Formats: sequence, structure tokens, C-alpha cells
Amino acid sequence: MTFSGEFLAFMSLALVAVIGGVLLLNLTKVVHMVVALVFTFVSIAGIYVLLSAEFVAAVQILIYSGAITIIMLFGIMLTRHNDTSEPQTGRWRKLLLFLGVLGFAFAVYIGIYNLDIAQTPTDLHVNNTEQIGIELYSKFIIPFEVTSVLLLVALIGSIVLAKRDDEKEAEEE
Amino acid sequence: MNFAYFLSILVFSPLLGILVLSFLPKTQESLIKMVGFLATLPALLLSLIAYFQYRAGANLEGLNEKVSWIQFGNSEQLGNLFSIDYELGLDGFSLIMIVLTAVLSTLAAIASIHIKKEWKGYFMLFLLLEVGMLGVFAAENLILFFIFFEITLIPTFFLIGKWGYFEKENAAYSFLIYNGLGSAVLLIVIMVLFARTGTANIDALMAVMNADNPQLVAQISEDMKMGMLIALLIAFGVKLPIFPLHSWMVRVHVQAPPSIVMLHAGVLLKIGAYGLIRFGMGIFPEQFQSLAVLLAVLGVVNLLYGAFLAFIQTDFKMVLAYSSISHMGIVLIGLGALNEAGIQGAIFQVVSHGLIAALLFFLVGVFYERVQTSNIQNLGGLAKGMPITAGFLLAGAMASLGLPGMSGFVSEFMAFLGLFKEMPVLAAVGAIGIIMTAVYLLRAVLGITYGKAHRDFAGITDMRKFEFVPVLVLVGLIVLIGVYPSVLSEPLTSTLETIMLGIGG
Amino acid sequence: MDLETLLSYEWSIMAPEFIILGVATALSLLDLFMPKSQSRKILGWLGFAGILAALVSLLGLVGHGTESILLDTFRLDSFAKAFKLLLLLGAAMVMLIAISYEPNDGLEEFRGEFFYLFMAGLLGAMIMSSSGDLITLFVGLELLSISSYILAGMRKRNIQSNESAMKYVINGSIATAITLFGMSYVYGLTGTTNLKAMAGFLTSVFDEQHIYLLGLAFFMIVVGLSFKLATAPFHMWAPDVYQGAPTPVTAFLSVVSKTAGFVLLVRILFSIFANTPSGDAQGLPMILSLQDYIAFLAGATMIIGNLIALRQRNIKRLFAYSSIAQAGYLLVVIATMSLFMFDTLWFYLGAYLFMNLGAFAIIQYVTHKSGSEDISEFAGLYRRAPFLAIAMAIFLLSLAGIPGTAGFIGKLNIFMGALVPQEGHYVLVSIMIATTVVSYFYYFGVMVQMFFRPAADTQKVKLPAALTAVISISIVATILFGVAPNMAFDFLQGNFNQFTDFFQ
Amino acid sequence: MMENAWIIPLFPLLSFLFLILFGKRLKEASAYIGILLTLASLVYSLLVLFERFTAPTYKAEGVWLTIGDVQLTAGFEVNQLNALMLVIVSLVSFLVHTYSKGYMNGDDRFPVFYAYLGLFTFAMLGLVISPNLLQTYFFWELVGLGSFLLIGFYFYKEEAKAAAKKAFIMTRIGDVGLLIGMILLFWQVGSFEYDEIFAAVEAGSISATMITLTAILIFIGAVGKSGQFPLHTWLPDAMEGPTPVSALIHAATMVAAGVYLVAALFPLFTASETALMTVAIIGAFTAIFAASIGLVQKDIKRVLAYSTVSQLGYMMLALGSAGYVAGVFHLMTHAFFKALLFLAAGSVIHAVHTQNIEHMGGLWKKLRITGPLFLIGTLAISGVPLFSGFFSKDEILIAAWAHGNTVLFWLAVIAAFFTAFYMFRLFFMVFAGEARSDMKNVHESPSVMTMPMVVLGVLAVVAGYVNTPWFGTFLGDWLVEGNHSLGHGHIEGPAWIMVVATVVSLLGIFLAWLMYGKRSLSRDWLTSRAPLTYKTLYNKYYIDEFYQLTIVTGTKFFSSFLRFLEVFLVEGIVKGVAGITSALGKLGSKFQNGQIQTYGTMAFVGLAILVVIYAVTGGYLK
Amino acid sequence: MSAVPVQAYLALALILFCIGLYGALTKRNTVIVLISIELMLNAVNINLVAFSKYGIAPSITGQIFALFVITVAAAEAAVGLAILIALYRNRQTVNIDEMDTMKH
Repeated sequence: MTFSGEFLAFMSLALVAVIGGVLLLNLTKVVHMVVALVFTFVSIAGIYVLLSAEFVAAVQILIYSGAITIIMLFGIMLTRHNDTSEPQTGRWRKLLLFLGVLGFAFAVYIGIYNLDIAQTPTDLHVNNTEQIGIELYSKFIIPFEVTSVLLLVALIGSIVLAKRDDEKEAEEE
Repeated sequence: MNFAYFLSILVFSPLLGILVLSFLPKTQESLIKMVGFLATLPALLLSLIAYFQYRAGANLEGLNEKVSWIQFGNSEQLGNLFSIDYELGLDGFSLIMIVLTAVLSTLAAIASIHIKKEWKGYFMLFLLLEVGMLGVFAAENLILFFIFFEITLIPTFFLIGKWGYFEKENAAYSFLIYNGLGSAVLLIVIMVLFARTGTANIDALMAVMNADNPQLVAQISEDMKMGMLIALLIAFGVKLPIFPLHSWMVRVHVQAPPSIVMLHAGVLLKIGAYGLIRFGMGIFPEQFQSLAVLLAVLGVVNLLYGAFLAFIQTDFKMVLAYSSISHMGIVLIGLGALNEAGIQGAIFQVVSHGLIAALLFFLVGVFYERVQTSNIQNLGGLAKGMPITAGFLLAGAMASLGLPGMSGFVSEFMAFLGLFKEMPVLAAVGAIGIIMTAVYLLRAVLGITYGKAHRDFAGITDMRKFEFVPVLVLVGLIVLIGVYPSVLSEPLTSTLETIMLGIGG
Repeated sequence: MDLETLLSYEWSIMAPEFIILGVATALSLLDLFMPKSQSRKILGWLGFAGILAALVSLLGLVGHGTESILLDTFRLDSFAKAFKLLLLLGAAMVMLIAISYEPNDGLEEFRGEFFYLFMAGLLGAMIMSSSGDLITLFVGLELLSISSYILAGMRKRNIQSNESAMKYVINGSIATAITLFGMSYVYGLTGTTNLKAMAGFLTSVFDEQHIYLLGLAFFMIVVGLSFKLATAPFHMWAPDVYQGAPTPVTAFLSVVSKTAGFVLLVRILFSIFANTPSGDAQGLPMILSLQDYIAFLAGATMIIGNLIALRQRNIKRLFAYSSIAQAGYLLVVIATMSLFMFDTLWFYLGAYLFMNLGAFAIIQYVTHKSGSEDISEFAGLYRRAPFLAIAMAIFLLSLAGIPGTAGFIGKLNIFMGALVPQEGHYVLVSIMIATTVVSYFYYFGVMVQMFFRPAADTQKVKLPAALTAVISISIVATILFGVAPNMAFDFLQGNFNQFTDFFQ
Repeated sequence: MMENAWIIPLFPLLSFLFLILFGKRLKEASAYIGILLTLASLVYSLLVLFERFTAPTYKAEGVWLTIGDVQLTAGFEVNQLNALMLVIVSLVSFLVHTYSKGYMNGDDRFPVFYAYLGLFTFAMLGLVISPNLLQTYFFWELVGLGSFLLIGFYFYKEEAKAAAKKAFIMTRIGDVGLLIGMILLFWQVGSFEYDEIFAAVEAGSISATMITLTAILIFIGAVGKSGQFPLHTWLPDAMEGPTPVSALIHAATMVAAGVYLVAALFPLFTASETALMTVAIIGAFTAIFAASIGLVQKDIKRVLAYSTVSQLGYMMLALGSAGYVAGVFHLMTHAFFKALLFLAAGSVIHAVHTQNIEHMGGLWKKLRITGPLFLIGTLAISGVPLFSGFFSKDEILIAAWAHGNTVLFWLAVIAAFFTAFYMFRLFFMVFAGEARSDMKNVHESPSVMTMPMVVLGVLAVVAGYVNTPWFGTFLGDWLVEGNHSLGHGHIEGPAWIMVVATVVSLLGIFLAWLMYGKRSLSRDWLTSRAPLTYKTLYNKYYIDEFYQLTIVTGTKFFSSFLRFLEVFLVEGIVKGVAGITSALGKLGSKFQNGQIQTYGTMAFVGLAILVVIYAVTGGYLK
Repeated sequence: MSAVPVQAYLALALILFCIGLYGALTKRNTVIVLISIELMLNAVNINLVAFSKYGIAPSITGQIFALFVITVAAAEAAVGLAILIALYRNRQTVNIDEMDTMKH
């Protein structure tokens, strides 16, 4: 293994991503947590670039680092948030969960750490967006259309649920 | 028996009553009672016709019915395998059980006059119960048997839980869970058999299981057969009941309304014995032989355990409940003997106890209605106010303790005759039970009818006219069987021969 | 891919989906333009008509051969047809229940939304059952899930409804993530999302490392999907969500959504893992070597569902546990993988559909009438409404698996499947039967209330027509399939040819 | 005639059925039906007996029940013993029926009484014509039922209730022995038929042990029915029944059924010396044992009851000493004189309304018919020469002596002394001495009661002459005719036996006269000299108390133990299982704590466990 | 040949997945729980994209799958937040452990 540029890039991105995740777990202020996670999201986008998925990387930046983070922050702002977010109870549950996570990670890790996949050269990086577009609008047209319904559902649903309830009363007043 | 679907009509005839009842207004008490009673008559009539024609030499096979019903999987690939037919049929044994059921149902319908509320629901459930009981004995395949078996469960649950005495719901639940578990175990056995042989027909199963090189879907090892037989023993042991699976039955006998106990003790318990004989002996003859000693021991334990516990009960219903346990021990003794005398004795006991228990519980209903207690300590001297009731009660007790000339003696005698041939020492121990039966029954019955009256039963009336009918019919049948047992033994001959052939006796 | 190729596909096989989509869209537009004051019930009837139309068109497709569009992203095979039939039937009945749903708080102004979100969820379920591609399956699953999250929270002024939706969305998302994590490995080791291609590729996988990783993926997918089925270990959300959600939604979750979950599980497991070698000496496929794990989950589910149900006083919660237990029975079918598996699964889900929806129709009526969901609301129901009480008794008996009802035949099927193999699943069958007996306790507990207890009020009831229809259909079906199950089996055998095209 | 002998039991059965159905309307008239129908039986029995003197044994049977290849039959047989018994039973029954018309007069359950009498007579007649063991057992039990019903006739009395129950249960204990014995015999012989059993015994196809075992078991049945030690305690208590019943059942017929049974199966018993010995020992012991109790009893009927027990012991001793004829002969004579005694006692009780002999006295002058008749009976039972009892008792003593049972012989002699003593003690206490002041309204019984007594009185005198060493042993010769296995008709015993017997009984009478007639000896010498002996005797050797303490208490204790088992073990396990189930449910619902994250954690930990198990067991850990 | 093996990407995804899961199941603020779930989905995406390049049969499908996942995740997040807001209106809390009116 050589310290190629790609490797260095991966290492640093991965480090940032993991640190972002760890900070999410350990910070006390809700807003800080979200901000920490933004770092993670962005570095994941970087990793996509390393994996010749420029389009996905772009979407990642737009949606995660942008849209989702923003609505989450909105969510935090809209609701009364006590800054500290440390559960008082559930110590046993946490321990159990921790052991579970360890076990799971261990089991998966021994599955992947020497996974032997012969690498084949790809041309994913060539016209990545075009490739995606072609596939999406030919092969995956049905899920694509279904996704549109899904988004519509999510849209209407969110409106219905989040709409202020007392509108009617307000009108009456 | 000359028309088609004779058996189906017989089995499902009470449904007609349910149909009529559902259109009757709730408040028409006497009309409902009348319809409920009348609805039991077609089955009675048809079963008697079948019985007398069979006695006259007619062939029962002419009654068999078979309609294709369920086919699991693809019939083109599987052929006849995994198909369940709707098939009813009779042999001597089941014919007798059907007659018993029909008779007791009619009598219990008369006894239901003591029911105080919601007659409509009561009679609908009652008739449904009768359908289940008749079906159980007419079913020619295991699945159908099981279906009818479960159909008896539900109405009984409600009949106990709604029309019973103080702790009725408790008793109903007890009944449900025990019998539910029993039928669950039974279902496993049935399904294993069905899944491995591809058929549920009893005759076909008997043939397949006893063939040297059976054609099976999957192998059945000897151990597995043994396991299935033991499971059957447990399943029917709950019903019978066999010690220590009996405690539900005591509760039911005490809490259920007398008319239902008549059917319960008279017919429902007998399904256990019927199942053991038909399926246990029929399908697993070899395994049954190796379990014979266990059965006989269980029988003796039942006999003595029931007798000794009946001896110290204060409630007459409890006495009768434990007496039922004790008497079912005789069935087991007969089965454990595994010879003609024993098996015939067991079957006789099934019928005989059916009649006797029905009689006794009916009488309990009669006097309970008048004195509002069945506690021996609060009774006494009842023969003064109700001499006829007391007389019949005594007659019932005599029949129950195996007085010759009554059906109880014939069955008890044959069962012991059988067991003494195979296991004389065990039989001798069991014979203590005969003494104990006399002891506890006399203690209880004399405690109620003889001696000084515990309180003033002034103004109580003796049996009314309609109450005579069940009593006289039952006593008549008990004496008939006791004096002329061939009424039972002759129809049984061919069934017994088949069984003996199976167990190589 | 040009238009011509696109048009060369036989799009008519998607007619049911298009109808649902079209009606959902139409409903949303109508809702938008209808005056606020007008009752939205009419939309419900429209939706119901749409579902019926879809049902009719699906029945028209029953004789149609196996067909796929766009590399299996949509696939119409016997399996899809058979189960879509159930989904549509269930949805139609839930729709009827929903039309009669008149809660005290929160839903009235969103009734229109309720109907078309519901249709969207149904669309998701239908997509789930007729696709041969992971991506489509995933999207269909999410469409169903997200619609359900929203539906569960529809009574937004009701705190329990909010909470129910919250629990649902969080647990659902975690489950989705776990499933996807598993799927990602499957994708990685095959390089495709097409199930058929995967299956073809996997038969030649012999690298132990790959097999191990596929095994892990198997577990992740199973556990992730167990959320939709509400089986162990992902069952615990169900009681809370069922309790809090509006009753029609609960009915929807417990029947339609669960059916869709089973469809998806079967589709994935038997497409992918039936062809994956397990790497042991006998060369068993992976699914067989891992069936004990599914059996374990099935056993745990049955035990948990039935035992905890014993303690419930809230009728909807009780039915949640009951539906967990029922899902456990269904999981037995999958764990035993007998030759009758598809038939059994279909029949039991069908029977379950009728008995459970019938029961929920009654539950909705009884609980919203009194506003309380305590089991004692059923007290004396026989006095007040004999028809309702007897109907409820029939459904309960069927759920308990008493002969004469469809539930019994379904259980019979399950037992047979479990016992046919040489090394029969005796333990599993024993657990199933024992827990069934335990279930008598709570099913009969409801009956005790209805028949034995005195009524609190003796007021006579007037049942809405829609509910009457649901209950009547359910009674007829429950009894009919219990007495003459061959009607269903013949239909199955005659039209779906044992689902042999599932693997083609 | 003989071909239709089956009809004999049917007359009383008819009486029973008719009276139980219509008795309520007939009231007092029901007596006539009972009397007439038993008379029919009597007449028919006599005809059969006379025919039997010349004709051979007649037997007819039909199939009753088929068990596989075995056919159990039912029918009837008229042999010498049966024919004789038919007459005895129907005669006594007829007389008691007649007597009861007077005795039971005024009882409001009068028809029921006659119905019961009919039932009993039917059963007893059925018993004596049974050709096989099964049928014998059948009627054996029915006889017990009749006895039970009649003992408990005064059902409202607690004592009657207890006595009836006791009688039924104690005889049932014996019956079970009989049942076991006959079943064992059945599996040896393959039949219940008497003749086939005897044939098998003779052919030696049954092992000696089995013969002994079955014979003793069957004898247990006889012990129960005939009130032999140790199952004798019910018989004295049975005196709670109306006195005619005591005469019929507990003196003449049913209690003799045990003796009849042993006699009927005599060839079986003779095949086993052990069995014979057992019978003899039990008989002799019972004879002296019961007689000794009889010495001190104060109740007129109880004295007679113990006397019955004692006399039955005599009969057993006779049979056990191979004295078939002696046993049957004594059975017959005893039937007459004991029935007479009971009826006379009934007449006394009827007159004075008490049973306590200490409250009686001087009745000789008032009861001019009953008195002499009672005396005849007393003389007969005491074995005073020329009375019937003398001859039959003599036969028994000879048989015992001839069989070599010296000890038993002397026991019997002592018992004879006791008998004479207590019988005359009874006689003197009741009839001699001054009339007590409170018995002014004592009247002789009506003729409907005295006439049967007269008949019996005559028989008590003359019945002995059918079988005497002086005029010929007709009865004995006839009884064993054509059947050598029954032994010899008459045994010539040493002449001194007769002398000893006579002397002993006279001695007893003399002593009784001294103490109770002349009163030259203090009545209370036993009470004062040996209070312990007296108390023991008076309390019947505390046998009842002993049974109460051991068997009854033991049974109760065992039952309580089983109830304990039932409650704590059987029910306990069930409750335990139910408890565990609901506890598990509770535990499960505890995890269901409403926390979303708990649910997720559980699910994920479940996944982790599965995955880890998979990793570990799959062998992928390298 | 790439200098970074596929295992590295997979390991990263696994770590992030575990972190996300741990966060989702331990954090008290519901918003953070929702965002932790997003992290889990991101981990899935890394897997998909990595396999799309270095998998057994590399193809663009992985990336497309990832796009679908992103879309769905966004929708899910939106709905989750909407539900949270509805709940907040009624309960005045965003603490997930206080949402336990229904239990047992």
C-alpha cells in the first residue's frame, strides 16, 4: 500500500467523517451536534468523488449538507430545545446497545476486512452524470416515477402534519 | 337408512333447531324450550332407526358418505395424497355412541327446563354442542373428527360460563385451557400422521400404519409412533380425564348447569375413551400393547384416587365429579387389559357411565332446584319430602357402584375380568376401588336422603311429571343393559374383532 | 432506450397500479378544489370505487402470462397477482372502515388527505409485490412506509396519535437503514439490483468470505423487514403504534402493510438466498442452512405476542399483540419452507385479512362510540348488538384457530407444511400450538366481556352501512373459507400454477 | 314343573314392581298382593321339590353375554340343594309376608316395605336357582340390596342409616373377595358353570394353589354375607331393621347364603384341605366368639343376632369338616327356629315396645301364644333332644369329630353350652319373673302374626326328623344322591357325642335357670367378678371400635392426604404453570416501556445476537 | 489499481453506520435521533457507491441506488420532522424519552 494521493485523501476524509460522527455522540449542545454532522456529510461527499461518483457527491452536498441540515436546524429552532441532550436514564440500555453494536461491528468487520474482490477497471468517471441520467430514465423509470409519488406524499404529509392547527380559529378571530 | 346423506342429516339435524330458534323472539320462553327439545328428536329418531336396522342385520357400510372436500397442494402432482374428504361412517361402536349422544341430548334438553335465563342462546349453543358430539362419532377421518371435537369445545365453554353456578367463568376457563391443550396435542398427532402418510382417513391410516412396507410421504420411526401414542394418551387423557389431568373436570362438574353436566359427563368425557380405542388401539396397536401396563396402572390409580377423594368431599357434585374420575379408571383398566373382556368392558363402561352420570346429575339438578344446596352436610332426610327423587338417587348410586342388574356391573365386571387375566395383582389392588365406590356413594347418598333432616324442608315438592321422563328412560336403559347386555355387545362384535385383529389378540 | 422500446412493453399489465395512481391523483385534486364545507366522505367512496376498479382489472390479468417490464423493475407473475389480490381486497375493506371513521378529534379536516395518502400507501404495497428489482422494491417499501407514518399521525391533535407516528417513523427509519445496509452488501457481491440476475450470479459464488457476508446481509434484511411484519425482534413498536393510530390505520397496518411485508420478505429471501450456496459440505442453499434462525424468530414472536397479550386491557393493543402472534404463525410458514409454502402463506394471509379486518371494523365501532378503548367497552355487547357480538365471536374464534373458520384451515396448512419434511419442525409446531392455546385466554376474554358481562348501557346501535358491509363480507369469507376452503385452493391451483414462475 | 322353575322368583319380582309403581294407591291392600305372590312361589317351590324327589337335576341356560369366543350364560338349575333352598326361602318369606301384615300395620310406608320384601325374595330365590357363579354373584348382590333397603327402612333414624350403610359395605368387602375368586376361577376353567368348575377340579386341571386361593377368596364372600368373623359386625347392627326383616333376611335366608355358597361349591372346597380348614376354623371361632358376646347383650334382637352369627359359624364348621349334609341340615333347621325366634321376639317387641330385656319380664302369662312358641324355638336352638336343633347340631359335632378337628370340636361344644345359656337367659329374662308394672297394656299379637309363628313352631320341632340317626337320614341321602364329591350322606359318630351335646345344653339351661329363673345365683357375678371380661364381652370385643380406629380413620387419613396432594401438587403445578405464563407476560410487557429507543435497541441487539451466533457457529471466525 | 482498497470504504461505512445507530438509539433530542438515522443511510450510500466502483461487477446501478436512498432519506427526514412538530404542539417536548404515554 502506497501513500498515494488518493489514499491520503481517503484517510483525511474518513477521519473527518468519523470525527464528525464521534462529536455527534459526545457533544452536549444540539446545534453543535448538527454542525458536527455537517462535516461528516461533506466528507462523505468527498469520498463519493474518490469513488468516481461526482453526481452523487453533488447531490450529497446539496441535500444532506444543505437541505436536510437546514430543515433539521429549523426543526430545532421551531421546537423548544433544552440545550443539553443527555438522557438521565437508560444506562443499562446503553450498555446493552454498546455491546450489541460492538458485536455487530465485529461480525461485519470480520466479513469485510479481507474481502477479496478482484478489481475491474470501470468507466464510471466518464460522463458520470450522463450515465446516471441514461440509466435512470430508461431502466429505472418505474422506481423513478414511484419516487415522485413518494415525494409528493411526503410533501403533502408534512404540510398536513406541520400545519398550524389553529388556523381556523385564527381566521375566525 | 335408505336415503342418501342419512348420516349427514342425522349429524346436522339440530342445526334446523338453531335456524328456527334464531327467528323466535327472545321472550317466548316455552316456545323456545319446546323447539329446543323438538330439535333433538330427529337425531334421536334416526339414530334409533339405524340401531334397530343394524340389529336386524342391515349393513352399516351403506351409510358411509364421502365427498371430496379439501385438496392441499396440486392434485395432479400429489394424486390422492393430502386430500381431506368429508366422510362420515359408522361402525358398531360409533353407532352406540351416537345413540347414547342422541338419547342423552334429548334428555338433557328436557332437563334444560331448569335453566333460568336466556333460553334462546342456551338452546342454540346446546344444539350446536349436539352437532359436535354427533359429528365426533360419525367422523371417518381424523381431521373431521378434530373439527367436530373442537366444535364441542366452544358451546360448552359458553354454556358453562354463562349458565353455570357461582364460579362459572373460572370453570369455563379451566375447561377451555385444559381441553384446548388436549386438543392441541391431538392436533399435532393428527397433523404428523396426515403430513407423513398423506391421508387422514382412519381406515386408510390403520392399513398404512400396520403394513409391513408402508407407502409414506416421509418415514415414521418406531420411536415416533410411540411418541404419538403417548401424545394421544395425553390428549384424550385430558378429556377422559386421567390423573393428574383431571382437576378441570371437577370444576366443570360442580359449576356447570346440570343439564350440561349430563352431556358433559355422559358424552363429552367419553370422547376420550372413544379416541383412545379408535385411534390409539386402531392406529398404533403394537405401541399400545407396550403401554398396556401403564394404562392399567393409570386406571387403577384413577379408580382409587377418585374414590378416596370422593370419600371426603362435602359437596355432592364434587363426590360425583370424583366418582366420574374413578369410573373412568375402569375404562382405562379395561383398555389396559387389552383383551376382549377388557375392551368390551371399557366400552360398556363408557356407555354405562354415560347413562348413570346423566341420571345422577339430572337428579342433582332436580333437588338443587328445590333446596338450593348440594352440600351433604346441609342436607339429610330428603327421602321424607322427596321420596321418589330419593329413591331414584339411590337407584343411581346403586347403578354407579356396580350393582348387578344394572349397567355398571356388567362393565365393571368385564373390565376386571379382563385385567385379572393379564395382571391379577394389579387387578386385586384395583378391586379395593369397588369397595371404596360403595363407601363413598353410600356415604353421600345416604347423607342426603336418609337420616335426620338438617333443616326443615317443609313444602318441598317431589319430582314433577316431565322430570320423570329422563329419569325413567335412563333407569330403564341402565337396567336394560344390566339385564340384557347383548343390546350393546352384539353391535360391538365386529368392531371388537377388528381391534383384536390389530393387536394380535 | 428510445420511445419505441419503451412503448414495446405491455404497459397494460400495470393497469391496477395506474388506476390506483390515477384515482389517488384525482382525489388529491378534488380535495383541493372541493369546498371546505363539503363532506369528504364522497372521496372515500371514490377511492373505494378506484380500488374496486383496480381489483377488477387485476382479476382480468389473472389469466395473463408472466410478463416483465424494463428488466423486471415491474414484474407480473403469479406471486404478484395472488398477493396483490389480497392487498387490494384488504385495502378496499380498510377503505370502507375508514369511511365510517368518525373520531372526536383531529381527522375531520384532513379526511381528504387521509384517503389519498392511503391510496398512495396501497400503491407502494402493490409495487412491492410486483417487482423483481431491489431498487423498485425499496422505493415501493418506502412509499408504503412514509404514507403509513403520516397516516398514523393523522389525528394530529391527539397526543397518542402523534406519539404513535413518532415511534413509527423512528423505528421504521432505523429498520429501513438496516435493511438497506444488508441490501448494499448483496448489491456489492453481485453487482446488480435485478433479483433474477443476482440469483443467477450467486449460484456460482464459492468464496467463503462472500458467502459469510451474504449471510450477514441475510440477517440484516430479515431483521430490517421484520419491522414491517411486526415480528421479533422488531415487533415492539407495534402495540404503541396500533394503539395510537386511528383505527382504520391500525387495520391497514395490521393487514395490508403486514401482507406487503411478507410479500417483500418472500420475494427477497427466495429470489436471492435460495440460490446462494451456504458453503457447507452438502451444498445446501443458504436459506435452508439458515432456516433455523427464522424458526427461532418465529418461535420467539409467537411466544412474545401471545404471552404479553394476556395482560392487555386496551383492545387495540390486544390486537396489536395478537397480530404479532399471527405474524409469528406466518413466519413459521417461511421458516419451514415446505412445498405448500406459497399456498399456505396466501391462504393464511387471506384468512387473516378477513378475520382481522372484521374485528377491527367492530373495534372501531365499539371504541369510537364510547371513546374508550378498554376491553370492558365490549361488556354486554351481545345484549346491545347481538349481530356485532356474534360477528366478533366468529372473528375471534377464527383468530384462535377454531374449526369451522378460515383461521383453522390456515393453521392446518401451516402445521402440515411444518410436518411434511423428514425432520419435521416439531418444536416449532409445539410452540405454535401451545401459544395458540395461550391465545384462547385473551380471545375468549373478549368473548367473556361480550356475552357474560352485563351491559353498561342498553342503548341499541345503528351500524353504518360501510361497516355492515365489511363485517358481513368478513363473516361470509371467514366461514366460507373455513367450511369450503377448496374454493380458495382451487382458485390458487387453477390460476397460479403453484407459483412456478416465481423463479423464472 | 321343573322346566318352569324360573318362574318362581318372578312372582316376588312382580310383587316388587307392582307395589313400587302402584303401592301408593293400594295402601294396606298391598300386603295381599305380596302375600299372594309369595304364596304362589311357595306352592310352585313345593311342587318342584316334590318333583325333584323323583326326577333328576334339571338345568336350562341361554346366552347372556358374549365376550369374544366366550359365552356367558344365564339360566337356572334345580338340584337337591336348590330345590330345598327354594322351599325354605319361599316358605319363610311367605310367613314373614303374612306376619308383617300385622307387625307393620299402620306404617305409612307399608307398601314400600312389601315392595322391598318382594325384591329381596326375588333376589334370594334367584340366587338359589343359579346354575353358575356369575349368576349367583348377580343375585348375591341383589340380595344385599334388599337387605340394605330393609335395614334402612326407617331411614329417618340415624342408627338405621348407619346400620344399612355398614351392612352394605361390609358385605361388599366380602363380595369383592368372591368376585376375585370367581374371576380367577374363570380364567382357570374358562367358565362360570358349577358343573364345569367341578369337572375341572376333578380332572386336576387347576393347580392346588389356585384351588386353595380361589376357594378361600370365595369363602371371603361367604364370610361377608354370613356375618362370620371378622366381617360379622354388620349383622347385629342390622337389627335396626323391622323385626320381620330380621327374621327373613338376617336369620333364615340371606345370611345363610354364605353357607349355601360354600355348600354349592363344596367340591371345590373339598379339593383343598387348606381351604376346608380355613372354613372350619373361621366357623368354629365365630361360633364361640359370637356366642360369648351373646352372653351379656341386653337387646333382645341383638342376642338373637349374635346367636345367628354363632349358628352360622356352626354351619361353616360343619362344611369345613366336610360335613356337607350337616351344614345344609343345620341351615334348614336353623332357618325355621331362628325365624320363629325372631318373629316371636317381634311379637314381644310389638307388645311391649322395647327391645331391652332388662325392662321385660313376666310376659309368659300375658303372651300365651308367643311365650310357648318362643320356648320351642329356644329349646330347638339349645339342642335339647327331640327338637330339630338337636339333630342338626349333633350332625355337626359328629362331622367335626370325624374330620379330626378335635380342638374345633370342643370349641363347638363350649359354644353349644353358651348357646343354651344365653338363649335361656333371654327366655327367663323376658318371660319369667314378675311382670313389670309399666307393662299393663300388653296384648298378644293378632292371629295374622301368631299363625306364621305357629307354622314355624311346628317346623322347628319336626324339621329335625328328616335326618336323624334313629329314624333314617332321608335328607342326607337325598342330598348327596348321584354326587359322590359331596361326601357321605351321614357319618356314624360315636354315641357319646350325642350325650355330651345333650348334657352340655342341659347344663347351660340349668345355669341360666339358676341365675335368671330361680335367681339363686347372682346375675351380676360376671360383672362384679370380672368386670373387664364383662366389659369386653358387652362391647363385643371392641371390634367396631378397632375397625373405626384403623380402617375408617386410616381411609379418612389417606383421603385427606390425597386431597392435600390434589390441592398442592396437581393443582399447584397447574397454578404454577399458569403463574409462570402470566409472569412471563408481565416480564415481557415490562420491556415494553414505551421508549422508542428501547424498541430499537432490542431489535438491534437481536440482530447483533443473531449475527454473532452466525459468525461463531458458522465457523467463519478465523 | 486503486490505492485504497474496497475494504477501507466498507470499514468506514460500517463505522459510520454504527455511530449513526448508536446515536439514533441513545440521543435524547428527537431531531438528533432523526439526523443520526440520516447518518446510517449515508453509511449505506458509501457502501453502495463503493461497490459500484469496486464491487464484483462494477456498474452505475450502485450510484443510482444511492440516489434513490438519498431522496427517500430526505423525504423521511421531512416527514419525521413534521411529526415531531405536530407532537411538539401537543406535548411541548422534543425529548424522545418523554414520549411514552403508551406502554406495556
